[in-house]
Amino acid sequence: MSLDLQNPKLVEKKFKVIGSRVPRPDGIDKVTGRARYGADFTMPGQLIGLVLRSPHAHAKIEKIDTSKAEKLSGVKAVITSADLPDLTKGDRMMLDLLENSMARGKALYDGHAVAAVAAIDLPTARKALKLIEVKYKLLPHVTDVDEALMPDAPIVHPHIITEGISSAPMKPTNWNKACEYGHGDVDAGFKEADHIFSRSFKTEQSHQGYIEPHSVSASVSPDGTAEMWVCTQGHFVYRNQCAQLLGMDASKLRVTSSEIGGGFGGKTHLWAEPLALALSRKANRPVKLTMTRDEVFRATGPTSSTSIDVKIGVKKDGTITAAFAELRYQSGCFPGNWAEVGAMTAFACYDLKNVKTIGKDVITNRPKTAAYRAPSAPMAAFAVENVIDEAAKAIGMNPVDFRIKNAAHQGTKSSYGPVYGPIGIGPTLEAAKNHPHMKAPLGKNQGRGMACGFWFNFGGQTCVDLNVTPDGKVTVAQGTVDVGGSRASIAMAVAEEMGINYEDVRSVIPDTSALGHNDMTDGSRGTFSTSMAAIYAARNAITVLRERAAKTWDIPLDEVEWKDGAAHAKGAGHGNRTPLSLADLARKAGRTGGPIAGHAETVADNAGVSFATHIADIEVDPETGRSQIKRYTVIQDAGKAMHPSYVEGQYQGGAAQGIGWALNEEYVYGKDGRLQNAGFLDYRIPVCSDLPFIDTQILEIPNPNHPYGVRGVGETSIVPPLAAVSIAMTNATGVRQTHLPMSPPRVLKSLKGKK
Amino acid sequence: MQFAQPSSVKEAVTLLVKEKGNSYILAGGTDLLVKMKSGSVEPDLIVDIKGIKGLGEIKKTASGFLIGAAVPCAALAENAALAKAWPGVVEGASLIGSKQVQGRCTIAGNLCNASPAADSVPALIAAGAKAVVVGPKATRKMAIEDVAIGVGRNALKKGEIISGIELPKKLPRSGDAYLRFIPRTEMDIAVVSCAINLTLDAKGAITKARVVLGAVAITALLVKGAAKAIIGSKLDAATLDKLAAVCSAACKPIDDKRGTKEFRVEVAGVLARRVAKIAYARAGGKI
Amino acid sequence: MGVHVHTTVNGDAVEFACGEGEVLLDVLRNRLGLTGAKEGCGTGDCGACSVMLDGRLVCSCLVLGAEVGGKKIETIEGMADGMKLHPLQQAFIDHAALQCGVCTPGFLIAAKALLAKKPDPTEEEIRFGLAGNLCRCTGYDKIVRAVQHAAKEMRG
Amino acid sequence: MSTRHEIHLWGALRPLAGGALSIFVEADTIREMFAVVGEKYPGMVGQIEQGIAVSINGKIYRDQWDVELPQSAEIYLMPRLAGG
Repeated sequence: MSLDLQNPKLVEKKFKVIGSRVPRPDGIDKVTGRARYGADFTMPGQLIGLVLRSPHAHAKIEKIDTSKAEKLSGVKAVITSADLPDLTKGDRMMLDLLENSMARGKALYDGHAVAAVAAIDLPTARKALKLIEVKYKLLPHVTDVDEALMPDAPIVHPHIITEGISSAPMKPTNWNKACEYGHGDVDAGFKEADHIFSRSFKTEQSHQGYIEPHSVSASVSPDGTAEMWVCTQGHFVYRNQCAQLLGMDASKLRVTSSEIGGGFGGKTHLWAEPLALALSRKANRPVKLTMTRDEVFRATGPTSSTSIDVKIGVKKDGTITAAFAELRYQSGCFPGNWAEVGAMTAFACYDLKNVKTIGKDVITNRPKTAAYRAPSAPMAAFAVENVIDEAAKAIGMNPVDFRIKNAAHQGTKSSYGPVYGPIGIGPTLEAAKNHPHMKAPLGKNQGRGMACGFWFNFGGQTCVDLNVTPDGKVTVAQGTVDVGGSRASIAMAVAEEMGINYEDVRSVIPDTSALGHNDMTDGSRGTFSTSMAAIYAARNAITVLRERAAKTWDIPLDEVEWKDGAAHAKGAGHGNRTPLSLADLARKAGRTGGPIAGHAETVADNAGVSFATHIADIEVDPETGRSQIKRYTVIQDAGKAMHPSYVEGQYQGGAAQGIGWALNEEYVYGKDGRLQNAGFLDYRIPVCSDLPFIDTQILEIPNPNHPYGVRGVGETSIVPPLAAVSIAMTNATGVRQTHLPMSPPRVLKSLKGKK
Repeated sequence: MQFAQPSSVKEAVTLLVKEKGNSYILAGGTDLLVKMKSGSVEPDLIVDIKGIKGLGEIKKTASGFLIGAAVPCAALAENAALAKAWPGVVEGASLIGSKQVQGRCTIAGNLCNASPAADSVPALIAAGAKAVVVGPKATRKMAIEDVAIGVGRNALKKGEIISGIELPKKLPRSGDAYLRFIPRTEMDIAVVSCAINLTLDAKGAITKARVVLGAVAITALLVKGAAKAIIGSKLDAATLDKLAAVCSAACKPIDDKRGTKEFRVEVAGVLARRVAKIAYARAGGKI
Repeated sequence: MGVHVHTTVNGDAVEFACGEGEVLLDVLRNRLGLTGAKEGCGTGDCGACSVMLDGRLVCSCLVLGAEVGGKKIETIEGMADGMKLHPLQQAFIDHAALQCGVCTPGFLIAAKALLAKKPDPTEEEIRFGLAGNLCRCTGYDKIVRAVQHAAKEMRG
Repeated sequence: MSTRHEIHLWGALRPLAGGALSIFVEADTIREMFAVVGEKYPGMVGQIEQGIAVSINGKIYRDQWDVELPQSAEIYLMPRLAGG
């Protein structure tokens, strides 16, 4: 495809469809109960799969006896790690995935799978699990990030030696990776400072908390072909990874993504899918494996708990002379690079002469962590923004003005290295400063906090296939899973580009056999990169349509232009020809060269970084520590909001998740290393009555790297809330809040400290 | 597993007596079914009592109210007379779970489940309510505070079922109230709770009082000392301080995922003050 | 063993056999093919499986199939009137009150039950009326607005 | 003759380059750059295979290896991050 078609600079200035609030194509199915999610699918002759999980935080598996279970009538397959040989050829990350889906000799956390069964029904499968005898030898465990770094801490993996430090220690450790970012000379910078502020912070582990538990239906045939129906943020990635782990050809494993009941990063990662395939392969029957809510909390991928130290040096005039942070991130029972991301994002909002961040990734006996919406950034922002707020107040500056004074801008050398191009933090801060929310009066026991957040957005590989049907309508098949309404945006982009009605475009997500590889819906890439590919596919289809019109009229291609959904002849001689509509050209396609289609296979890099500023009002009951969010405002740049309702929805959803994390959501582990609150009763996500309306302000600073100026919006909205809410609580209570979540017992204790 | 829907209490009792294995009574089922799902209970017999005539009704009797064992908590709030007479009892019952759970759960079930945090129990104890217990040989009445004997353990004998809860007539110049502490606004289990029922004399001085704390010991606590602390008073500031202190001192809580000991001890006192004021106002007192 | 049950679902007489311990949610989904009610938790904490049982809002994961003989069950599949969506369903689409949509059937059933009791609810009454239904995508903002809009429309 | 560029390394790569903060490479595209880096520092090949993001004058590329390296461009190697 020619480059000019793919030139993002071809920006449509006046939009007809983009920016309107059309009904989503999956709306009616979802309000009538017709939409099919992971667990709503049934295969003929399907068996029910169940997983036996370790009740221990850390234990050697000395023996697994499955014979009794195998003998039980109705049981068709029982598997252990012996049925999942290591085919990863030294790819440690893939082996970790495999070992996480089924323990290999050692149970690494409470909930780690040790065996699985497939039986004719649920009661039989439950009986079978009880018949599996596992002999464990308990090992000492560690679940706290700081305790895991102690010299005498139990070691989770004997093979792990700290990566990334020049003088690598020789003995095994739970500190799997070190990293460092920054520039300038922080020591000199602190010497220049009139005031130095430093604090330590902790955040507890939180879960994405999607309402739909993971569910997969797998059918493996003896000829090596297989099908999988699964709720995932990326069916192509699941296909590639499952094929590698089970020794199948990716081409023979056909994966369909169901409607997905929330993911937020938690469904970017394989969990029980390899087990479903292995069970089906062994039983030679389709197997459906659906997690319980308890399994979702114990055995999928929450985000890191953290321990963070921040130090900032400030001049009387408000200039930050130096900034330092050490960030320790708990990545669960396998290596992660979450501290690295925290270290990169921590100070990304600011223009700093001297900055240094150190990241330490730490392994514990907790579930393997996964991405959670702008992974790692919210905790780092919580720690940094609190010290920024403290510094501003201490030198008598308004926290907004203090941030504006030190905000990063075009030409700023970012704290993670590169120099920024045009960026949007300034506008969000100015908008916050002028927002009526900032001037609204506060009541008794109420406090207000504001905070900034940064996130890298991603682009990645996308495959789109656009077909014109013989009646002149259009189907657009995209490989990017729709997690929150992107099918609507993609249809809008196609309608806009082709000059046709939104209603005439059918937007679908086919299975992995119908398109080339497509990255998953993560990194806020879904609408950004898929709409880009859809626009390019439409432009290619338009070229074909112009060719067909030229052929029909027997005039040169360059004398045919496409506008308002029809081919128009231009230039002397045939300016008076009646335009050929999409329907005209489609009906005659057979006689002008066959079906009409447009394709795009793209890599959309350079998605452009994203910034947001949030304002939170909170009211606290000083006698009990209980709090309630009274007002909340999200200000974020969307580049161009293709469907404003769903952009607002992303802002509001991210804010609500952040509020829950700030106030009540946390993994509670007992001394025995077991998760105490693996359910929605005691893992407390916000309910409807916990929240106010969440105001949003969409800024539209066109993204130069997208044909319509679109910027990803999915993740950044969860970055500022932890900071904004904790600063509001600090202002309401007069005590700096340094430990999240700010559950009533923690807040009440902090108030005691004050007295 | 057997599932039975008897049409009389007598029939239900006979079924329970006959069953050799684990038998469970199904009223609302909002606790039983959760335990079955987790595998922590595996019944051999489930006796659904919702089909038994009369058990689904709230009756106004000469001595007060009789609330059938199968009456869903949502129905309590819908009964104007009951809500007027015992607002605290109705508040407690109305706080169990969500609207969805309200449509199923029962106060008799909440009582038999014997959770220290049961929302409907403290107010029933404060009100001096009694459980009507039907057994193979006889029918007896038990004070609510005697039903739960430990976490998840109740005093019912083999074959006994609670057919209903009796609430006394509301005395003149009396009022009751219930408050619980939860981190969210809804959907949580009480971290601490308190119910108070009190009666005033013509001058507004407290003549009778029952003060009950929930979730601060293995069962709900009837704190006699707390009642003493407020009887004779008009709930002046000093009395409220005393009440709070006695309540905090009475707590024997644990640290768990829902709260710490020190938090429960302190908040028990805070709630007691707040509940006392509401009950006092409902009794017609003025602070 | 198993029990044989005659009941009414969305106005249709149906009969099914199920296990003594089998919950209504599994009966609806696996035996009657009505997968609109979802299992989000199985413990009555998320409301995704909400249905009406003899006019009361319940979690179908906390009801035994064996219990529902002779009762009236209403599910999301029965909410629209033929081709015509219920005002709540239309409002959820118009107000973008769903993202992933998995909690939507439960919210619609609960919202309908709320409006049957309170045709003109305050924002607070809506928020507490829907507190038994968890949504992780929307922050509830657009859900509450959709219910306010539908309530107004239904009052005429 | 390809242009000489200074390539800044992030922390985790420095030990693989003998502790250097940056290295000098003659290349005109990201692909050429990685080829040279792989030869000079075999220890980095694994990382390059797993994926490295390249920031060129502040624009971050993860997959587009055809992108050209402009004269005296500011080039940073960064970890290839995952999002939610």
